[in-house]
Formats: sequence, C-alpha cells, structure tokens
Amino acid sequence: MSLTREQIAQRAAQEIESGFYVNLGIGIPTLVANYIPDDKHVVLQSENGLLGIGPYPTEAEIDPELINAGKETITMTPGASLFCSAESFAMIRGGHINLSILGGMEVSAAGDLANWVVPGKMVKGPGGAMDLVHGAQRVVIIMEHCSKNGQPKIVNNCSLPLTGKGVVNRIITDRAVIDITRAGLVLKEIALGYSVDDVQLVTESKLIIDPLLKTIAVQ
Amino acid sequence: MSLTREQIAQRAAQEIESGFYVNLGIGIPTLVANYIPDDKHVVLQSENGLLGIGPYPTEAEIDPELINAGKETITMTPGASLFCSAESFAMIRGGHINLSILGGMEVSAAGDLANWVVPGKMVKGPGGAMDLVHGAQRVVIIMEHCSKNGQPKIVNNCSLPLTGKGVVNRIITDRAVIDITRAGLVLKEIALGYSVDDVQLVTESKLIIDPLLKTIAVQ
Amino acid sequence: MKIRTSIDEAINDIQDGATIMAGGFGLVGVPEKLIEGLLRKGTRNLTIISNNCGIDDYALGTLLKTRQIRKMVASYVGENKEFERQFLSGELELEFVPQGTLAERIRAGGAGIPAFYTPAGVGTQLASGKETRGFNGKEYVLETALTADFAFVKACTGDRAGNLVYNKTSCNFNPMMAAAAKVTVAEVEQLVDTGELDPNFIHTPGIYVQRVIECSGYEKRIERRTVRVSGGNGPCH
Amino acid sequence: MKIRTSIDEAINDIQDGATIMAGGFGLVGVPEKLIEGLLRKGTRNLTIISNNCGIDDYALGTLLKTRQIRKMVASYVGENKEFERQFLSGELELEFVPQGTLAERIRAGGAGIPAFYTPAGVGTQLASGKETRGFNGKEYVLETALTADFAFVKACTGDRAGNLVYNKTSCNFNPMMAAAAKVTVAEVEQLVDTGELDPNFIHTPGIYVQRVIECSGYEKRIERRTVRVSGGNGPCH
Repeated sequence: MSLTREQIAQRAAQEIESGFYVNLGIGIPTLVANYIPDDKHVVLQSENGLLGIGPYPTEAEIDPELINAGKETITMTPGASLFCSAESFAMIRGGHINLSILGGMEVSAAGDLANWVVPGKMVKGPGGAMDLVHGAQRVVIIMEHCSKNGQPKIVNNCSLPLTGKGVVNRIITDRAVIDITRAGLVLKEIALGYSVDDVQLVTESKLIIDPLLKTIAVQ
Repeated sequence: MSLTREQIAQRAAQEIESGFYVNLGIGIPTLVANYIPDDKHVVLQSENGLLGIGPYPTEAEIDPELINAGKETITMTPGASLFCSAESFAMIRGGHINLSILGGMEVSAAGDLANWVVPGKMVKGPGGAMDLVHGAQRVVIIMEHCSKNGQPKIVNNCSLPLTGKGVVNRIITDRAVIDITRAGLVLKEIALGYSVDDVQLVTESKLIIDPLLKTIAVQ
Repeated sequence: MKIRTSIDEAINDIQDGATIMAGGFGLVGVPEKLIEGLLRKGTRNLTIISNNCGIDDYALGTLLKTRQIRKMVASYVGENKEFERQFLSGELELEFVPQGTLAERIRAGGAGIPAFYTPAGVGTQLASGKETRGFNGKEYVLETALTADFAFVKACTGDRAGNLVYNKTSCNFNPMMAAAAKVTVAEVEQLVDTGELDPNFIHTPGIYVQRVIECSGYEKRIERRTVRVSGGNGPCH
Repeated sequence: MKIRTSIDEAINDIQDGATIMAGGFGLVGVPEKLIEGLLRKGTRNLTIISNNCGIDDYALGTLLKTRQIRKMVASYVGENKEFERQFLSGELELEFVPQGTLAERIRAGGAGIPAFYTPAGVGTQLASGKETRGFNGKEYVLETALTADFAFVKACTGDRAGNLVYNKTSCNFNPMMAAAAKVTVAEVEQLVDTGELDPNFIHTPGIYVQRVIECSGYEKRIERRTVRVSGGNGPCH
C-alpha cells in the first residue's frame, strides 16, 4: 500500500540524526518536523533568517514578525538565533546545514532535481531551493512516485526546468526509498505490499537492488 | 616656515565636512581628530570594527576590549556601533566612508601611493591601507614634503612598493597642499614663507599653479 | 539631519525610472509606509528589487495595480494574481534570482564586491548565458553586484544617527539593502535618541542610512496564520 | 554536547601540520587560553591565519619562540621581534593579505563563495600573478576563499548551543573565522544556559561552533594605553 503524505514525512524524519541542523522545504517537508522524536536534538533552520524553529504559536503567542520560509507563524526554541538573509544563505551555501528535505517534481538518475516550475502554471520563482540543493551536506527529496497521470517522476532526464544538477542524494516516495549513487539508482527500501517489479515499472531508470533491501518502516 | 606635525593635522582637519564619515590612519592622521571643530558633526570609523570613535578614556574608563586600529585604548561616542571586520571592510570597500586621511612615504603624479614598506626595515604588512585607498570616496595623504635626506616624496613614479595605483586625491605636506588631477599635480596652497619655486624645487613632478593659490591657513 | 517628519518628504526626490530596493520576506519586514508613499506619489517606470512582490492589496502588490512597476527582480512572486496577469501579458519584466544569490548580490553591492562565484543555479535556466568556472572540482556561476538609487527598509527601532534594530524575522533583506543604495530611507516603529541603542547590538550601522522616519499604525499582515492548541504539541513545527 | 571542560580536551585532536584560524585584532579578542593550550600541546608545523601575530610574550607570539608555526597568513605583523628574526632567516613562511581582503576571504570560506573580486591590492605586489578583471571601468583582482581545519575564537558570552556574543572591538575576525573552519572551538568568559541570550542579538549562531569552553583569569593585555586627563578634552580622539 502506498504511503500517505504523513507516512512519507514519518519516513523522511528517520533521515535526521541527533545533533543535525536541518532545513525543511515548504509543503510536505514541513510536516517532517512532527515526526522527529523528542530524544533527538535537532535544530531547524528557516532561510528567511532563523535557526531554531519552534512549534506553531498559540493564539496568544502569535508574532506577525516571526514566520518560517513558508510564511507560517511560528515560535522559536531556546537557543534560537535570528539573522539577515545574507547570513542565512551564507550558512546554507557554506555547507553548515547537515540535511535539507525538499519536495520534488522530477529527479533524474544522475541526481538532477526539478521542483520549481509547475507545468502549465505561472512560474513563481525558485525561492531558496537552488541555494539549498548545493549548500546542504545532504539533499533528500520527498515526492509521490508517479505523477497524477501515472507517469514516472524518477526519470533518465528531467523534462522540467532544473533546480540543480547532480544534487540529490536520496529520494523518498510513497512506494520506495532510492539512493542516487555513482553506479546508478539503488533501491534501498520498498513500501509494504509492493514488489521490486512494481516499483521498477513506475521508475523510468533501471534500479539496482540493494542486497539489504528492506520494507519501509512506518506506522 | 614648514608646518609642524600638529599644523599638518590642523590643515588636514579642514578637509572634513559636517556629516562626514571619516577613517583616519595611524600616526599623524590620528592627530587630525583633535582639530575637528565641535560644530561639525563627524563620525570616525576604525577598521577594527567601530563607527563612532570617542576621546581617549580616563583611567577609570579604560576597557581593554575597546581599541582603535592603532591599538590605542579609546571610548565611543553616543550613536556608535560595533561590528566584525568583514562588515567593517564592506563599509570601507563599498564606498560609504566619505574621506580617509592616511600617512604616505611616496605619492606619484598619477596618484599612486606607497606607504606600507619602509626602506631598510622589516615589512610589517599593509594592514587595511590597501582597502581604504580604494574604498574611501576621497583619499588625502599627509606627509613631510621631503624625506630625511631631503629627497622629494612627490615623484613621477614611486620607487617603493605601492599601496594603490591612482588612488590619491590630495596631498597635504609641511609645505604645500597639492591636488592630483587628470591634468597633473595642481598646487593649491603653500606654507607661509615658501615660494612656488621653493616647493617646485623639492617636488619631482611639474606643478600646475592654481590661479587661486592660497597660503595654508593654520594657527 | 537624517530625521524626516513625513513619508512624502522622505521620498520627494524619487524620479520616474528609479531603481528601488524594498526589504521584507513575504509580508514581514516590509516598508509598508514608504510603499504607500510611492503609491500616493505615483512614481512610474520603477525597477523594484525585492525578494517578493507583496499581495494584491498590500505592500508592493499595490504598485502593480497602478502600473508603477516596469521590472521586478525577485526570488519568488507566488502570491499575487495581478502580477501573474501583467507578466503573462508582457507588461511587466521579471528577473528571477535564486534567493541566496539575491541576498549575496545585494550584499556585494553594498560591500564594493563587483562580482563573485556561487554554485546556485549552475546548470539551470537561471544561469544560462552566464559565465561558469570550476573551483576545486565544482562548477560555479559568476554573479554581479546589485545596487539601487533608493532602498526602503523597515526597522523596529532607529536612532537619530540612523542606527537600526530589527525584530525577529523582519530583518531578512533589510540590512543588505540599506548598504546597497545611494539613498536609504528607513521607516521605524520607534525613534529613540542617539546613544540609547547598545552599540554592541546594532543591526544596521547609521552610516548606511540617509533618512529615518518614525511611523505608526502598522498593519503587519499575517500571510499564513498557523497556530497550535494552547498546551498541545502538534502539529508542532 | 558542545561543552568542553578543559582546554586540553577541547584541542586534543589537532594534528601537526594543521591550519588554524585565530581571532583577534592586536591583543583584543584573542583566544589566549586556546593558544596557551597549543603551546602546552606542542603541535608543530602549523599554518596560522590571523590578522596579527601577537607580541613576543603573549598570544600567537609565544608559538613563534617554540617554532610551532611554519606559515603565517596575516595583514600586519609589526609588533614582534622573534617574528622578524624567523622571517628574515627563512624559517617562517609569510603571506600578507590586505586586511579587508583577509576578512572577506575568510567570510567567503564560511559562506560557500569560492572566489570574488576586490579592488584592494590591484597594481601592487600583493596582487602580482593574480588574475585581474575590469568591471564598470575599474580593475579588480580575483581572490579565493580561505578555510581552516580549526578556528579558535574568543567571545564574551556563549551558551550550550554554541551561540556567541562578543564585547566591543573584540568581535573583529572572530565571527567569520567561526564559520570558516571544519571545527570551531570557542573560549568564552561566561557560559550561560541555552535560552538566556536574546535571539535577536546573537553575533555568532551556534551552528558555526562545535566546541565551547568557559575560561577565567583573562589577562586582556593592553598594547597602547592611551588616556586623557579626567574631565579634560584633549588629545581627544
């Protein structure tokens, strides 16, 4: 059975190690924060100038001048720091963020990412995605395995305009966890109820099957 | 009679307009601050990270962590701000300093400056001088007109290693005030008791005499 | 000498065709009073450099309705229907810049750095036609500094010397923009006497600010009001 | 997890041949306890990146006597006799960098900018052999980023998350260095609990700092003690 959005977020949260500084993209990636266990010490960065994103505020706590990159009202954790956008992207570009989890529309076998131009829609702009994919030490993309038309989103060559070339380390979908390696795409985990063939069928590029292939562990 | 060091500083202070942000070099340039009239609102920058240098401290006021670029203990004026060296030189390089007054060893007719390598002595390094000469909107050099051996220090080509090429706007010496212009060196002011010929005699490059040539006004 | 007593006075010398930087991320840290002034003044043919372009009825979005903006330099313009209409009809010119590159190009403009190399955008259409170069085995694109005739910035507190302090994530693009324009106009919620701000904790040193004006009645619109139940934990971030 | 309880523990993995950045301008903001630790440890063949090199009996100067420094990258090294002797005898390698270029190269190292253009040094021996290029009619030299294995920084206050606050002109090169090294070790005069520092006024965000150690007994030497008579005005600056 394919993973729900919440289960994808839950699986993505397993990528986060204690001590990590993490940037979560807008949309489903933002949900990942809900699944970070309390015993892991994790600091979330928001590229609009905050290190240490806390929970959403209560009505009483709302500060219109404290938002995340998705423009949602938020709070700060103890030990948070605020800074300007130049410092924020210096932090990102300089390789200080351990992990960035972003949404995707297409990922190629070479790790190219397309996620900023939605076909048939007005182009809204790249925001900080083009900086994040190069700056973060590790880039994990979470997305549905297929488009709404059932077309593969993991492809030999991206058809959509790129966000970055050769930047993705891992893809987590509703059906599989796939690593981008020099040898090619390596199928690491598979959703309960799917076979390797099922996944290959909806993946344009040839998958290398990891000898330790596992079932995705989510609740 | 040639100007004393204090008189050179006094004349240099006349370069400063109200509202100016000014960086004063180490040595005689530092003395210039003593001659800024109280009715002029001037903010002094120190490249080690301070905007708003105040008077020297009293014994009671000394803070070992508050120094100027000459490593002297100082105080801050009301409205001062402190920042890191990258911000300080962003400020300098970005053209935000109206005027820098620096010492010199040689200045060429083209405005080249040599002031960081003392002949026969260990080279101590350029410090911030190479940044200041390009960054400040206006660069005024104050120095003795001749070397200790009586050799001209205003020359056709500098013999000492350069601090910057084509960077000097004006030279103030113990005998004259000279502008560097596209047409050449223009003699603007002359010390009381010196003739134009006296000054030309100790200046290697040909001087253009300003039609409004004045006597240097100092006390 | 830096204090202005009305918005109209603070911006009276802005000409048609000017390039203006405006601080803010989303609707936070936006110089809303100065933008209102520009709307009143009716200055046209503007090039605006700003991370976003407001929403239809607030901030930079209002200048779209009146067709005062000719060109927009931004990283993300998603929240604005009129923007979309003008862009698709060709009335509005648009330059997309990756957000970090935008921040760094503006910083470079204020810091006297004419150009620098960055990895962001390499291999994408935003770097097409731009010079690229390898350093230590990775490819980078050459990006140039951005400057402007005017910068509009919004701060929490300012003093008569032009020193500014921002509140929380309202800082964003404001400090770099303050440094990158010929004339920087700062609107502040609170003007204090020179010497009241702690010199150790100034976000924008006064040297970067030519005009300061105290404003009141801030809307501070919220784009996405997300809350948790009091005492509860989730959704927690 | 970032807190260390002794200087020796905080630097125990520094190897011979390491590149170390050390904060400070003159004798202000110098990580004096970490440098003392390096002296005790006896690590050799070091490349030190620091604006200055201390004085003969304090700060980096002490590492010269013991010949622990192989190469120095600095803007000004004027106050040190042993430095002069070793340099003139060829024992010590020296790279001079204009002070603003040094600051910017270190910032670039921490900010993922591999190279940038600056006017400082153009036409001088410090730019000889380096690539130059014209932008808008002015000539600039290409300078590359500086990084290090370790950075030693000195702050007034730090917290358990690694956030740092500096006092007055002790800030100088410390923040950029904190960001430009693989491992940054911060010595602080006061360690406070996480959450005690105001997030609006952090000079170095904790992400840049891997180790923090609280130290006491600071010498804080004064290089040029200049005073005015109490109540008097001059010499006034």
